[in-house]
Amino acid sequence: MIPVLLIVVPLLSGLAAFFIKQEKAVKSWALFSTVITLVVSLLGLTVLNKAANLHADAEWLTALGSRFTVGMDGMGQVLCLLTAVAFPLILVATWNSSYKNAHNFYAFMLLSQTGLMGVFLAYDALLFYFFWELALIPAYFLCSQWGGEKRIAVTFKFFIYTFIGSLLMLVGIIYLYLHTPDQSFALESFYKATLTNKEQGWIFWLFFIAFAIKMPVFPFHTWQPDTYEQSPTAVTMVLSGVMVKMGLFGVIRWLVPVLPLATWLNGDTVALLSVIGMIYASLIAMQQDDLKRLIAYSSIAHMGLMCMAIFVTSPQGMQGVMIQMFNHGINIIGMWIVVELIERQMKTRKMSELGGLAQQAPGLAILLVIVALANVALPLTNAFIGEFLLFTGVFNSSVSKMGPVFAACGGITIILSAVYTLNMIQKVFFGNTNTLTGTMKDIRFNERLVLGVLVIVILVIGVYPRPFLELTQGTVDTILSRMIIKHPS
Amino acid sequence: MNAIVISAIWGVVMMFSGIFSKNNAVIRGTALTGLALLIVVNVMEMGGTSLFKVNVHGMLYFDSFSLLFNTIAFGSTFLYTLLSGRDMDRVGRSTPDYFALIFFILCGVAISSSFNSLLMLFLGIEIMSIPLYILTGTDKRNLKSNEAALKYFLMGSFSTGIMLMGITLLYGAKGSFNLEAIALGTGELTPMVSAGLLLLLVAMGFKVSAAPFHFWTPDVYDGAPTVFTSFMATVIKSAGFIAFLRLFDDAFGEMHAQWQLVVAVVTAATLIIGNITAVFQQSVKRMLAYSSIAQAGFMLFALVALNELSRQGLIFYTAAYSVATIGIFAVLIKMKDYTFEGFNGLAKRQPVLAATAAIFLLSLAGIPGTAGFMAKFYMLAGAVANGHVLWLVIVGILCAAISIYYYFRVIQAMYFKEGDAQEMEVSGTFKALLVLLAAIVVVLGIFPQCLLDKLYYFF
Amino acid sequence: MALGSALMVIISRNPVHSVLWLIVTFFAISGHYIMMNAQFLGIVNLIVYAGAIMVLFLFVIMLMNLNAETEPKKNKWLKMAGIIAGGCLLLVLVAALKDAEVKSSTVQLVDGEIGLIKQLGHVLFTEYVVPFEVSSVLFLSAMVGTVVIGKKGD
Amino acid sequence: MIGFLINGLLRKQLSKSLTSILGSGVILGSFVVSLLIFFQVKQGHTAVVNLFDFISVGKLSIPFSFQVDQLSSIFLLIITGVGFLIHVYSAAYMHEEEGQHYARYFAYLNLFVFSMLLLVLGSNYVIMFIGWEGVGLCSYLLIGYWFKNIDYTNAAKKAFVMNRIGDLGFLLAIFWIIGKFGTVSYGNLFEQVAANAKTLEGSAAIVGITLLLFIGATGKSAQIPLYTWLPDAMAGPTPVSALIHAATMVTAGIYMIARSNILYTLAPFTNTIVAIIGLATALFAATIAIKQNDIKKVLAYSTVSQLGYMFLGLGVGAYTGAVFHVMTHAFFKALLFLGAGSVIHAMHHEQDIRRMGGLKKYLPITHLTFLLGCIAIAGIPPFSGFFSKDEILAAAYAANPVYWVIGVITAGMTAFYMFRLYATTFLGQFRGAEHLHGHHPHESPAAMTIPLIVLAILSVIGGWVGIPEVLMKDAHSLEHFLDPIFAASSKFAHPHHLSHSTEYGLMGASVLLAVILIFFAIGRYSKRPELGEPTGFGKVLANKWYVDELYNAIIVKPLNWIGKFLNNFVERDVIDWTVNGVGKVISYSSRQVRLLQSGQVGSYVLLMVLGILAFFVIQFFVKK
Amino acid sequence: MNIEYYIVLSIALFCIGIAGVLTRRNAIIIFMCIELMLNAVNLLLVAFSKMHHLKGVAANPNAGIDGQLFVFFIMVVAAAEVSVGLAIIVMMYRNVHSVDVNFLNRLKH
Repeated sequence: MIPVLLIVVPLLSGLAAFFIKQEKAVKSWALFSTVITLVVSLLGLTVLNKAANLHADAEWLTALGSRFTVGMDGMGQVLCLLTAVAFPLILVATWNSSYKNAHNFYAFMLLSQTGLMGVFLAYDALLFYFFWELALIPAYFLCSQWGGEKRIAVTFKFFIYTFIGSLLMLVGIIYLYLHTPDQSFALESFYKATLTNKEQGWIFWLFFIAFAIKMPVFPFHTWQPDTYEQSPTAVTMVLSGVMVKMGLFGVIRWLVPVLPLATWLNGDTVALLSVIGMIYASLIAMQQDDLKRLIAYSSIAHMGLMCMAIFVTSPQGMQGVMIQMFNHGINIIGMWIVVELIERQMKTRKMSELGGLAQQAPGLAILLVIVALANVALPLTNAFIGEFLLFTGVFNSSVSKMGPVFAACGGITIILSAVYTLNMIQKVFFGNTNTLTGTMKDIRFNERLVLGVLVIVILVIGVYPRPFLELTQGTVDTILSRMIIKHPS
Repeated sequence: MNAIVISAIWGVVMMFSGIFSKNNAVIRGTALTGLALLIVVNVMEMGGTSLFKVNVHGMLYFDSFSLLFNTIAFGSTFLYTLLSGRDMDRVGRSTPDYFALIFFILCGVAISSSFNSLLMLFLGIEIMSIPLYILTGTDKRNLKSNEAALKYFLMGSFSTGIMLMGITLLYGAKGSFNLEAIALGTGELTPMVSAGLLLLLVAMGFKVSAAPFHFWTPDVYDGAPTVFTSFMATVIKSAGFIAFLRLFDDAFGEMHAQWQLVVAVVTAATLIIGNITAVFQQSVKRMLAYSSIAQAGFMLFALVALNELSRQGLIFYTAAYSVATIGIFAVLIKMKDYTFEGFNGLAKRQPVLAATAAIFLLSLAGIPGTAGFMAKFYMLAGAVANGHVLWLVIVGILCAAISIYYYFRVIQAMYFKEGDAQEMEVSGTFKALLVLLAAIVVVLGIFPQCLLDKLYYFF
Repeated sequence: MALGSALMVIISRNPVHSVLWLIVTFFAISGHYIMMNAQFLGIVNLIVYAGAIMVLFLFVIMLMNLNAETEPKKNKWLKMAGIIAGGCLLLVLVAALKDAEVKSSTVQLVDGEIGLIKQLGHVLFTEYVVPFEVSSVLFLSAMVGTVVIGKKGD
Repeated sequence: MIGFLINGLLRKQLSKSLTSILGSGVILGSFVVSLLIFFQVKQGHTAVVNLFDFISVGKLSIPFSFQVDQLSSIFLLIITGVGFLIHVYSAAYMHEEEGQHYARYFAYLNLFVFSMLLLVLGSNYVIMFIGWEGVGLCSYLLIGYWFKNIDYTNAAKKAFVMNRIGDLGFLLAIFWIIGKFGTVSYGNLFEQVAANAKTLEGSAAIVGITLLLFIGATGKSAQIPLYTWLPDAMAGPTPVSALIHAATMVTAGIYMIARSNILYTLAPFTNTIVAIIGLATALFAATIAIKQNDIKKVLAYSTVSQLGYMFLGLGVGAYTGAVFHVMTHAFFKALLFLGAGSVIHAMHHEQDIRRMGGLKKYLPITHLTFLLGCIAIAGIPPFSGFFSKDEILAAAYAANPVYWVIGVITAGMTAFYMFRLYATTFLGQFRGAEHLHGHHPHESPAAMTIPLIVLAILSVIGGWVGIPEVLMKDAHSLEHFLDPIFAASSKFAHPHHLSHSTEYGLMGASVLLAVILIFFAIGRYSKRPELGEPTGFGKVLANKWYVDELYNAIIVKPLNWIGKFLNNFVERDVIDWTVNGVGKVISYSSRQVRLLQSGQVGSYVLLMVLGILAFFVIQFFVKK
Repeated sequence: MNIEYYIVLSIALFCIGIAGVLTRRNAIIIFMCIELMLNAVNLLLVAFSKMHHLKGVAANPNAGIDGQLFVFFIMVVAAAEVSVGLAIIVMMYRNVHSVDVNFLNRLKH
C-alpha cells in the first residue's frame, strides 16, 4: 500500500507536470506532490507501520517469473524517507531559481523521484533494474538540458558510464535468474540460486561494477565530479544526495546477501579499492578551487568509507552504513544548498574569488559551518554516529584480517576531510571581503528554513540516533545472517 | 495460408486500382483495407479458421510462431502505411504499383515465415527480394537510388546463387528439400551438410545484413527512397530473421553445437562493425542503416542461443524493432536535412515529434520501460541461458553501450542544441499516430506479455 | 569444355564475346543434362537460357552499344585478389567436400524415367502445385517491377 | 549541565551586558554545582547517571551517561572555577567588540566549557571523545574568532587539524577497545582489565591501545610531535588562551591518561614512551621559550613545557602528581595569561616584549600578580608550583635518575625564561612610547584585576593540598582524595620509595638551580634587554628549531604535491584519459572500419567471399 | 559415372562465376557470371537428382524428381531476375551512360 503510493504519486504527478505550462503553477504542483510523498512516507514510518501496509505484490511478467513486488524493510524505510525528505527540501531551496521549460524540469525531477523510490522498494530483480534505469534517464535529461557549458559531453559520459554498468548488472541478474530453482526474479529466489564458487566470483564483479560506478568507487569515479559540476544544483542534490545511495543500496540488497561467498572472497579487494579511493579523493579534494568539485570529491571519499564498511561484514559497520546513507544525503544536500546560494548571488563557485562572506551573511555562515562540521563528522552531528560505527565495524571486522589497517588508512581521511573542509570555510567565509563578495546579501527565509531544518535533523540524529538504529536493526540482522551462514569460517 | 492467398490477390487488386482511380488517397485507402483484411484473416487463422483448404504437400507449415509473426509484419505494414503512405507520392507516380509490390512482398513474407521446404524458402525470399530491388530504384531520377538498386540487385542475386548452392549441397546429402527430412539422421554434421549449411548461413546472413555480408545495407538504405528504406529495414528484415531462425532451428537444430561458433562469430562481427561504424556517421539515415546492422547483431543472438527464450525474444524483438524503426523513419521522412545538425532544436519547434522520436530512439537503444529493452532482455537472457557464449554477451553489452552514443546524438541534437530544424508540414493525425506508436512502444516495454502470450493462447 | 568456355566468359574483354561464350557453356551443360537423361531440362535450358535470356542480354548490350572493348582496365590487384579468392574458394570447397558422405555414389546415366516431361509434369502439378502458383506471384511482381522501372515520364 | 549549550546559543540577540552576565552566570552556577558535587564526592559518593542509549548496535551498547567521581570532580572544579574567572575577565577584555561578535564570543566560550564538562563527566570513552572533539572545535572557533585575519584562521585550522591527527589515534584506540573488550564504559572496562591483568600485562593489545590513546593525548595536550599548534593558537583573544591553552583543554590528555591509568600501568613500554616524549617536549619547548619575544608565545611554550612535565609524571606512574600539577598549573598559567592579557590590553594590543619594559609602575596589580605567577611556575617553595613539580621530579628520580636530571634542567630553564619575560616586561625602561602615541599604559578595570588577584592567591596556596610526606605527614590530601581512582592500578605498579634524605636533596638541588637562574635572568634582562635579532644558535631557538618549516617541508608540501599530482596527472591524464581513450579508440576505429564501406560492389563481394572462406576455414579446419 | 566428377565440375563452374563477379566491372557481365553460378547449381542438382533416383528408385519410382523440379523453379526465378535486373541496368545506363560498377560509388562510408 505505502510502497505503491510512494511510487505512484510522483509518477502520476510527474507525468501531469509535463502539461502544466505555467512556471509558478508547476513549481507549486511539484512541491505539493513531494510533500504528499513525504507525508505518505512518514505515515509508513509511524501510523501505518504494519507489515501488511509495507508490502505489495501484483502480477507482472508471469511467464518470466517476474512480479511487481515492492516492500520496505528498515533500510527501505530509511532510504525512502531520505528520498521523500530530500525532494521537498531541494524544491524549496531552489525555489528562486527559474528554468527554461520549467514544466519539463519539474516533471523530470518527479520522474527521477519515482525511479529512486522504485529502486529502494523493489523486491524483484527485474523491477529493480527497471527503476534503476528509470531513475537514470530523467537525470540525464535534467543534466543535459539545464546544466552548465560542457553539460552535453559530460552528462553523456556519465550516462554511458552508468549504462555500461547497469548492462553488466543486467547480465548478472539474468544469470542468477536462470539459476534460481523456480526461474523467478524474486529476491527470495535469488537467495536460493545455486552457483559454483567461480560463477559467484564473476557475477559478483558484474554486479559490483554497476554499483561501483554509481557510488562511485575509485577508479570508476571520473564521471562524478564533472557531472556534479555541470548539473544544475537541484539535480546535483538529487544525484549526490539520493542517487548515489542506489549503489550502496544495491550492494546491500542485491549483492552481498545473494553472493555471500564471493563477497567474502573479494571483500578485501573491494575494501582496498575503497580505501585507495578515499585517500585519493581526499587528496584531490584538497586541490580543488571549485566548490562543487570539492564537494564531489569529498562525497567520493565518504562513499568509499561506506562501501568499505559493507564488505567487512560486521554489525556495526552495516548499521553504520544504514544510518550514514541517510546522513550523507542530508549533509551533502545542505552543502549543495549553500553552494547554490553562493553561486546564485556571486555567479562564481571559485573559492579563490570568494572570501569574507561571514561578514556579509552571518546566518549563512553559521548554518554552513554546522553542515560542514557534520561533513567532517564532528561528534554530536549525525555523521559522527555513522562514521563511528563504520570505523568500528571496519576495525573490528570478523571477516577481514586487514580491518585495523583499513580503518587506520581510512582514518587518514578524517584528517584530510578536516583540512579541505576547513580550507573551504576559510576561503569562502573568512578573510576580508573583496569587490565581488561585498555585494553578498544574507539568505532569505525559505533558504533559512531549509537549512534550519537540515541542521535540526543533523543535530537530532547526532544526539539521539536510536530510533534510526532500531529501524534498521532488523535489516542488518537479516543481511548479516545471510552473509555469515554460508561461510561459517 | 489465408495471408498468402489474400496478399497475392490484393496485390493484383492494387495493380489495377491505379486504372480505376487516379486519386492516391483512394489507393491508400484500398491498401489499408487490404492490410486490415490481411490482419483479420491472419488472426482468424490463429484462431483456427482457415479460409482456403489447400493441400500444401508439406511445403508450408503454419504454427503459432509464423502466424504471430505474420500478424506483427502486417500490423507493422499497416502502421507504416498509415504514417508514411502519403510520402510515397513524392517518390514517383506509380503509387498503386508500389502498393502492389508491397503486397507481393507481404506474400513473400508470409511464405518465408512458414516454409517447410527449402524450395518455398527460396521462392519466398525471392518474392521478397525482387520487388525490393525495384522499390529501391523507384526514385529514377536520383542517381543514388539507381546506384542502390543496381548494387542491391547484383549482390542480391549473387547471394541467391550462394543460397542455391547451399540448398543443392544439402539436397545432395539428404535427398530432400523438406526441413524434417534434412533434420533427420544423426546429430553429426557431415561435410556436405556442413558446407551447405555454411552457404545458407552466408545467404541468409546477407538477407539480414549480418557482417561480413552487410555491405549492401548502408548503401541501399541510404540510396533507396526513405519511405521504402523504412519498410525494408523493418518488415523485410524481420521476415529474413524469422526465416533464418526457422531454417536453422528446424533443419539444423540438432547439430546446433557444431555450428554455434560460426554464428557467434558472425554475431560478434555484426555487432561490432554495425555499432562502431554507426558512431562516425553524419547522416541520421545512414546511421540508422548501420544501427539496423547492429540490431541485426542482437537478433542473431536468437540463432546463437536457439532456445525457447530466444525464440520468443526474436518475435518480440521484431515487433519492438519494427515499431520503433517505423516511427523514427516516419519522423525522418519529415525532415528536410538528414544530418544530425538537421535535427538541432527540433524539440522547440515540434515537441511532439521530438518526444516521440526520443521514445523510439530510447527503445532502439534498449532503455528499460520501452519495448527495445524487453527485446534485448530476451536476447541476452536466451544467450545467457545457452551458457556457451557468455563472451558474446559481454560483446553485446559493450556494443549496446556504444549504440547509446549514436542514438543519443539525435536526442541531444533535438533537445539540447540550438538550431532551427527544417521539417515539412506535419498534420495533427500524423502526430496522433506517432503518439500512438510511442504508446505501443511503451506498453510493449512494460507489459511484453500482452504480445507474447499470443504465442500460447491460440494453440 | 564447359569449364573452358566458362573461363572464356570471364576472360574475354568484349561483352558480346562473353555472351557467346556463355551460350557455349550452356550448350555444354545441356549436353550433360541429356547425358543424364534429363531431356526436359536440357531442352528448357537451351530454350530459356541459351535462347531467350542470352538473346535478351545480347539485345541489351547492343542497345547500349557496348560491343567494343569498352571496359577499362580494372584495378590490377583487385583483379588478382578476385581470382585468388575465387581459386581459394574452389580449393576450400573441394577440400571440404572431398570426403563427402556421397563419395563414390554413381550417377545414373542415360536411363531412368524421371527426367522425362511426363513424370515431371505430373509431379509438378500435384505435389508442387503450391510453389508453382507462388512462382506466378514472383512473375507478377517481376512484371510490375519492370513496368515501374521502365515507365518513362517521371 | 546541558543547559549551558542552550544558553550559549540562544543569546545571539541579547545586549552586551546581559550576555556577559548570563555567560558568566551560568558558569558560576555550574561552579557552585561542582562545589556541591565535590563535597558529596569527598564523602565518598560517586555516581553514574544514565541519560539514554546513544548508540546500540548488536552487542555493542554505548550509553549517553555521566560519571562523577574523584578525578572528574577535581577537573570539574578547575574547569568551572577557572572558567568562571576567565568569563568575568573576558567581559571586560572583550568590551570593544561589536554586540553580535561579543555574543558569539560568549557562545563559543560557553560551548567550550560545556564540551570540557562533557569530556570529564562522560562515563565512557565515546562521550569523552565527543567532548574531546567539542573542545577541539571550540578552540578552532575561538582561535579563529577574528576571522577577517587570514593568519588567525590559518592558526585555527592548524589547531583543528593537528588535534584531528590525535583524535584519529584516540578513535582507533576506542575501536580497539570495542573489539577487545566489547565495551567503552569505564566501569566495565576497568573491571575487565583488572580481572585479566595477568594475561593482559604488556600484551600487544594493551600496548597498542595505550599508544593510540597517547597519540590522542599528544594532539590535545600539545606534545611532540603535535605541539606546534599551541603556540600558533595564541592568535585567539587572550582570555581564550588562558582558558584553553592553559587551564583546561590541554589538560584533557592528562585527564584521559589518568583516567585510563590502569591500562597504562599494564603497559610499561607505553609508559616509557610517555615519559620520554613528555620529557623531550618539556626540554624542547623550554629551549624555544628562552628566545621568544612575543609575550604570549613565551607563555605558550612554557605551557607546552609544563605539559611535558605532566606527561613525565604520568609516564613514571605519578598520576596524582600529574593531576596535582594540572591543578596548580591551571592556577598560575591562567594567572600568567590573564596578566599578559592585562598587559596587552594596556599596551593596546602590542605583544612584543621588546617594546615593553618598566611597566611595573603603570600596572601595579598586574605586576604583582604576574610576579607571583612567575615564582609559582619557577617552583619556589612554598608556592604551588613547587609542590606539584617536586612530586613529579621525585617520582621521575625513582624511575630513572636521568629523567630527573633533564627535568631539573628544564625546571631551571623555566625559571630562567619566565624571569626573562618578567624582567623585560616590567623592569627597566619603558620602550613602547611611540606605539602608544604618548599615552601611558594604564591599569585594567576591576573586572580584569579581580580574577588576577583571585588566581594569584590560588597560585600561592594551591600547592598546599599536596604537601609531600617528607615535609608534613598526611598532608597530601589530594592523594587521599584521588586514591580510589588509582587504587586499582597501584596494585600492579611497582613503586620505588625514596629515602627522605634523597628527597630533600633533590628538592634542594632543583630549587637552588631555579633561584640562581632567576637572579641571573633578572640581572641580565632588566638592564639590557635583548632588542636585536638573535643570531647563531639563538636564531635556531627563536625560530623554534625550524620545526614548522620542517613539517611544512616533509608533510604539507609533499601532500600538496601528491594532491596536485593526483589531480593533474592521475585524475586527468590517467583515469580520464583511459575513459576518454576508449571513446577515442571507438571513434578512430569507426573511421577506419568505415573505409571498408568503399562503395565498390567489387570489393564488397570480395569481402563477402573472404568471409565465406573464413567461415569454411573455421568450420572445417579450426574446430577439428 | 562417379558423382565426384559432377561435384568438382559444378563447383569449378560456380567458382569461375564467383571469380567473374569479382574481377569484372561491367554490370552485365557480372550478371552473366551470376547466371553462370546458377547454371552450375542446376547442373549439380540434376546430378544429385539422378544419384538419389538411383538410390531410391526401388522404393519410389519418382525418387529424385524433386531435384529436377527445383531446377525448373530456379530457371523461373532466373528469368524473373533477368527481366528485373536488365531493367535496372538499362535504367542505370540511361542516367549515367555506363554500366561500369566502379562508377557506383556515390554511396560509401
